[in-house]
Amino acid sequence: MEKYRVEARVLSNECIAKDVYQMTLECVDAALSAKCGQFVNLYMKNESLLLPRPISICWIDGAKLTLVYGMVGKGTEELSTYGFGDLLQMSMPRGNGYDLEVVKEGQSALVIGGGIGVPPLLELTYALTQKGIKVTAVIGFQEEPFLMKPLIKAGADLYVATDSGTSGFHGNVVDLMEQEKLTADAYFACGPKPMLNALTNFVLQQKKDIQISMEERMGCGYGACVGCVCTIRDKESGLEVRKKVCKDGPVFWGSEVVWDAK
Amino acid sequence: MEKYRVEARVLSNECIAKDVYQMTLECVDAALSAKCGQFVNLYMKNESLLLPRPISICWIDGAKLTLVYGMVGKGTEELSTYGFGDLLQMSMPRGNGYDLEVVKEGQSALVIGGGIGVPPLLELTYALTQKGIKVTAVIGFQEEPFLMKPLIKAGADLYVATDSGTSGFHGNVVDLMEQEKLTADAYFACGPKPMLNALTNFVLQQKKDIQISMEERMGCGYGACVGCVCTIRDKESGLEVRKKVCKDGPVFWGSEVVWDAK
Amino acid sequence: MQNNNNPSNKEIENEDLDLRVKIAGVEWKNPITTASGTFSAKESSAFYDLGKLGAVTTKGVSDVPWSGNPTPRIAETYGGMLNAVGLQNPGVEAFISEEIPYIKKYDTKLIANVAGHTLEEYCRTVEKLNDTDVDMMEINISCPNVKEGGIGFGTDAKMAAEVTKAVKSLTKKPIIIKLTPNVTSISEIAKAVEAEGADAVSLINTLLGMRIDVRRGRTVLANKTGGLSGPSVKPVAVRMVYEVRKAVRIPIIGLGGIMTGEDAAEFLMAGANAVAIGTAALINPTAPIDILEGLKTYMKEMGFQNIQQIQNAFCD
Amino acid sequence: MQNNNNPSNKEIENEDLDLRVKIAGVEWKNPITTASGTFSAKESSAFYDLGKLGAVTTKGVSDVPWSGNPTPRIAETYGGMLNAVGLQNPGVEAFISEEIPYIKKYDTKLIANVAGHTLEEYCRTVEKLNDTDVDMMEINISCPNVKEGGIGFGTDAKMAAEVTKAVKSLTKKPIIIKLTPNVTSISEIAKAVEAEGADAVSLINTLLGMRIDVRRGRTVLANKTGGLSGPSVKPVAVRMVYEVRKAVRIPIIGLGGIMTGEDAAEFLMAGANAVAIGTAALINPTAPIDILEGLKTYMKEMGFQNIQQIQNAFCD
Ligand SMILES: Cc1cc2nc3c(=O)[nH]c(=O)nc-3n(C[C@H](O)[C@H](O)[C@H](O)COP(=O)(O)OP(=O)(O)OC[C@H]3O[C@@H](n4cnc5c(N)ncnc54)[C@H](O)[C@@H]3O)c2cc1C
Ligand SMILES: Cc1cc2nc3c(=O)[nH]c(=O)nc-3n(C[C@H](O)[C@H](O)[C@H](O)COP(=O)(O)OP(=O)(O)OC[C@H]3O[C@@H](n4cnc5c(N)ncnc54)[C@H](O)[C@@H]3O)c2cc1C
Ligand SMILES: Cc1cc2nc3c(=O)[nH]c(=O)nc-3n(C[C@H](O)[C@H](O)[C@H](O)COP(=O)(O)O)c2cc1C
Ligand SMILES: Cc1cc2nc3c(=O)[nH]c(=O)nc-3n(C[C@H](O)[C@H](O)[C@H](O)COP(=O)(O)O)c2cc1C
Ligand code: FES
Ligand code: FES
Repeated sequence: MEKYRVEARVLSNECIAKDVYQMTLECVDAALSAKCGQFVNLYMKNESLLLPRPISICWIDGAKLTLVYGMVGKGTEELSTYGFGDLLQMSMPRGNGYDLEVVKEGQSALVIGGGIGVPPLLELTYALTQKGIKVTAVIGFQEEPFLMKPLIKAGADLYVATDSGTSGFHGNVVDLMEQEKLTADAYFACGPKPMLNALTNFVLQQKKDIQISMEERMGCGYGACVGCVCTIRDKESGLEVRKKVCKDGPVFWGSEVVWDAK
Repeated sequence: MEKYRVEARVLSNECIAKDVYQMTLECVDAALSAKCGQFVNLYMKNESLLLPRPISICWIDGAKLTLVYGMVGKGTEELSTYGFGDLLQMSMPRGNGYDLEVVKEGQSALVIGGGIGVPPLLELTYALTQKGIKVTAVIGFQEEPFLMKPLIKAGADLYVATDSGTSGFHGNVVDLMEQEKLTADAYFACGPKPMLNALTNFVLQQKKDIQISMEERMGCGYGACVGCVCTIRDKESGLEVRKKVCKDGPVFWGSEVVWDAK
Repeated sequence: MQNNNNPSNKEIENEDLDLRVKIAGVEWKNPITTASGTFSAKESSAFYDLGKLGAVTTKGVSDVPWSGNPTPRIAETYGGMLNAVGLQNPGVEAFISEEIPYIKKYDTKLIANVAGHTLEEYCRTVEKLNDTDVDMMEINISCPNVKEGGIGFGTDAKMAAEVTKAVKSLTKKPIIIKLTPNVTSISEIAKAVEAEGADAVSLINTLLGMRIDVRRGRTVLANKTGGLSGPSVKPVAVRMVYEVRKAVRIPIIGLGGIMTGEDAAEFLMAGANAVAIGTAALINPTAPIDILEGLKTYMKEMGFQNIQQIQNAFCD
Repeated sequence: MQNNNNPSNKEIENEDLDLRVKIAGVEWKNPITTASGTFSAKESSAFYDLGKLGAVTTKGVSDVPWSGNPTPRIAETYGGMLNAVGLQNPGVEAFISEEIPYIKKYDTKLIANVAGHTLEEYCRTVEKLNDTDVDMMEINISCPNVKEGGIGFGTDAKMAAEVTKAVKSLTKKPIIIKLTPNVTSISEIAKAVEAEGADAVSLINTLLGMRIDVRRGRTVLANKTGGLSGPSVKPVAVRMVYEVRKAVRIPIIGLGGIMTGEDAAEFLMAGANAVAIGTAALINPTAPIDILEGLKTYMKEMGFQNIQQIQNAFCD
């Protein structure tokens, strides 16, 4: 039988930007099985918050997992109060990660992230560079960037955009890519839906495809409730089907996603 | 305006008997206004537990309050996890305490407690002995006694009964009082309803009255919801009225309580 | 959506906020009142100035004193509570001589909540309140805790209409009918009472619930069943306000699980004209004014200057 | 109350426990099943052996594939959740070819939950399931998330009776009618379906609710309203089981917010013959078997050796 819930011990939990926290957890089972692009479901101690919070895996290091999350509501507010030694309930890593088989040694990859979609790019960058792939990371924020140094350390060539123009390029990641004429053999992204949509259109125009990590409100996070669907057009049959983000995703091919599905 | 909620800091919280904990809190405002026989409402961090937990004040020491509670459900289970430095939300001391004006220096008092009704007797004993009153404490438990030493330290002559007979007198407090022919000028008690009922009958037979602290399920704990009533026969009019345990009590005269009220 | 109602983009100050609402011709200084049964003028006024609220709604009062149900009357549930107080109250005479003058010292509107077992009992109480300083009356046809009373009127559109008609014929004071959620179609009941002249409706009263102590093999409440309230019921209450808003034109006082200023805004968006704070005030006596402050903060952050703007900002 | 059913006072071992129940002639090895829509044979069986459960109840299935509602379909509420999945399902043919054989590998009973917009749709699906290995069918006349369907049948005693009658005439398999709590009198509906031959009833389905995101001025669910489930609704569910138990003689499958073994016992005391685990299983896939273990622990501590003893221990 597969294991679902595990206990994790907080090793550190610090604020790395306004309302953004980086938490490192010790949990051998989860860390050993984790892949880049997967997520974990975190359970709240305040049981009035019934549902687990899905958070992407940002970094895997032996028995340790690092998560980076934005404080946006009661659940992530609770998370922000945890400190060294606290125990928390978590699911094993869930979903399919990014498919790294699409690129080979010597090829290049563009990894693109927006806001709180940036964290999963870190492990992704590391995994790609480990394979001998040249990684360029393009990350966009409203105002305050984060994870820049770790991305560079993981081996990425880094481009930063902010909506406010306070750091890096003044504008969004697609504009930045256009201006800098950034291209690669493979594309990977994570971020808000509108960004992923624009990005997919941009990449498809270049006759390439892109792996994007989708976000959706979840009930169970393991495929039982059919709450988290995303409409996908089957390449062969052309039929639209609703697939589960938690189980069939969260990573899908941009070309498959039906953006205007009702 | 009166203050209602205050923050308290946990100084210690330790197990003193099976499933019984003693917690000392630092909270100047609450401690300075507290009187023996009052209680505080404790708020849970797990917000699925909506209502505050009423716990009697066991000991007052400057800016510190000590509570002793039994772990009987989810709320007290949460309390048992607190440790040094934890902050908790609490109400200011509530209810009317015991009336100590009924005894004078040189007189004697019997304070009688059962199980988790023993804790409030500690501050009561101290307050009485401070007034120069001779205190005899009679405490009963199912199996494992607690707070014996503190009661002796506070100046009480101590008698202990257990249902199991494992310590002290084998039987209940009323039997013990009967056997030892314990009497006094004033009587005070706290414990389960059947004990208080038997005790009241016993004391009334001796043409004395007794101050008893009643327990009832509470909604608000401050007199707004009329949830926690106890039926009281008005001495003058003879009429039965339902009084609020949280506001008009928790201490009532045994002679006033209508035990078989519907 | 932020600041879309504040084109100048100037920071909104407290004095720019206009929280007034008019409920059935009565102007409240803000849309917050207390929920009947969770407020006691004497106890609550120890902790805050009642004059800060738009209105206060008192505990259900009946023509003669009622002693209520046996204890236990309260049970906690997951994210909520059950109560079976059973409308214990000292009767309308005591209410008139003690409660009304006490509250009238404060600059707020007074809503008297009226309970009854029979049509005649409702009518007697309303008549007695007619010549008092009460500003509005709320007729509780929805208490699940009293046998043969209250809820029977609330679950049947015809009976609800009948009570409304009878009461309206006895008084010129604005009449609010308090509706129960324990029905198949709350909007049908709302329409029926509107048709008979109800000046406003308030909803929801409590959901009928029960809890069994499985270690003792008996219900926790002596009355067996009780009324469920608190944040756990809020989604049902919001949905019902939304449904009733589509069905009637009279003002709606929304309640059920409001714990924060944003919860209050949620009811306003769903279609309420004012809101009442119940269980939250049991947990914290100052909840009504804390929620009022929370609502103001929310308005400032969102750029709303009055209550209407909150309501309009809901894209249905 | 402890040990009162175990006069010998000998410690009860697992092998002394007899958890079997008979629901409409079908014997379950224990009174635990899954709640429709919160269980997926493929996903759930990764985490526990389905053969440990008394029965499994599958997601609502319709005569043709349904694509369900747009997203967001899920919203968290205080102590509960709203869902508006809208019965997305691949249709009864896919169910027959894939789901049934998959589940039939396990030693458990299979309850197929049937959805429909019209009487004819229910009938077509039931007919198609007739010659399969399904052990029982549960007719969902109570889904609040599908327009013109489901709940319309569940809120009207006549229509509920009509569906029951039609379905019963088509199949010999035991028919469970799943009731909605969104009604004035659930026992009236239960009586109506019993009169037309329903072999059992299950209750409750979800309470209709709504949540508004006040920062965005729109409902959290794309479908606007959704079904409320989880521990916050348990008191309503227990009360309804208790009411229905007094009204009908057929077995009751109780559900609504069961999170622990003692919650399951609470439904059994209220009058249920078996229980279903819904939202708890979304939060933790192994909840059904964890709750089964919890029930066993409770029974041992209380000295109960079979399910009947739990039911009898309730002093109404
Ligand atoms: C696959 C996946 C991976 C994610 N990875 C990250 C990450 O690495 N870092 C990060 O900061 N955030 C991530 N998110 C978003 C994160 O789950 C939400 O920000 C978080 O659940 C908010 O919880 P809250 O209690 O603070 O907010 P609230 O708004 O109070 O939450 C209420 C409910 O809505 C859900 N919810 C709220 N926002 C979202 C959202 N954006 N997506 C899905 N559910 C939501 C919550 O889980 C909860 O059930 C991810 C989401 C998904 C689906
Ligand atoms: C005035 C007063 C003083 C008290 N003083 C003490 C004390 O000093 N030490 C101590 O151990 N206990 C005391 N109690 C009892 C204590 O309040 C309960 O044991 C406690 O609330 C149980 O909470 P729980 O969440 O663990 O139990 P649960 O059973 O899970 O609680 C569920 C609900 O029932 C209420 N409840 C449960 N048991 C009782 C009870 N016996 N009386 C009132 N409400 C109850 C809880 O407050 C909560 O709302 C006192 C009660 C009252 C009314
Ligand atoms: C302890 C208690 C007593 C109540 N008494 C009354 C009452 O006398 N009259 C009435 O109309 N409603 C009464 N109610 C219902 C509340 O006014 C309100 O409708 C309900 O609690 C839902 O709101 P809430 O979730 O904010 O508490 C009572 C509720 C509680 C909790
Ligand atoms: C995500 C989700 C999907 C559901 N789908 C169905 C369904 O297809 N058919 C049905 O009869 N009930 C469905 N229900 C209702 C549940 O079976 C159950 O009646 C309800 O959730 C109450 O139980 P709970 O509180 O244990 O979840 C669904 C509930 C949820 C949460
Ligand atoms: S969240 Fe339940 S299927 Fe994805
Ligand atoms: S608990 Fe509300 S009046 Fe006492």
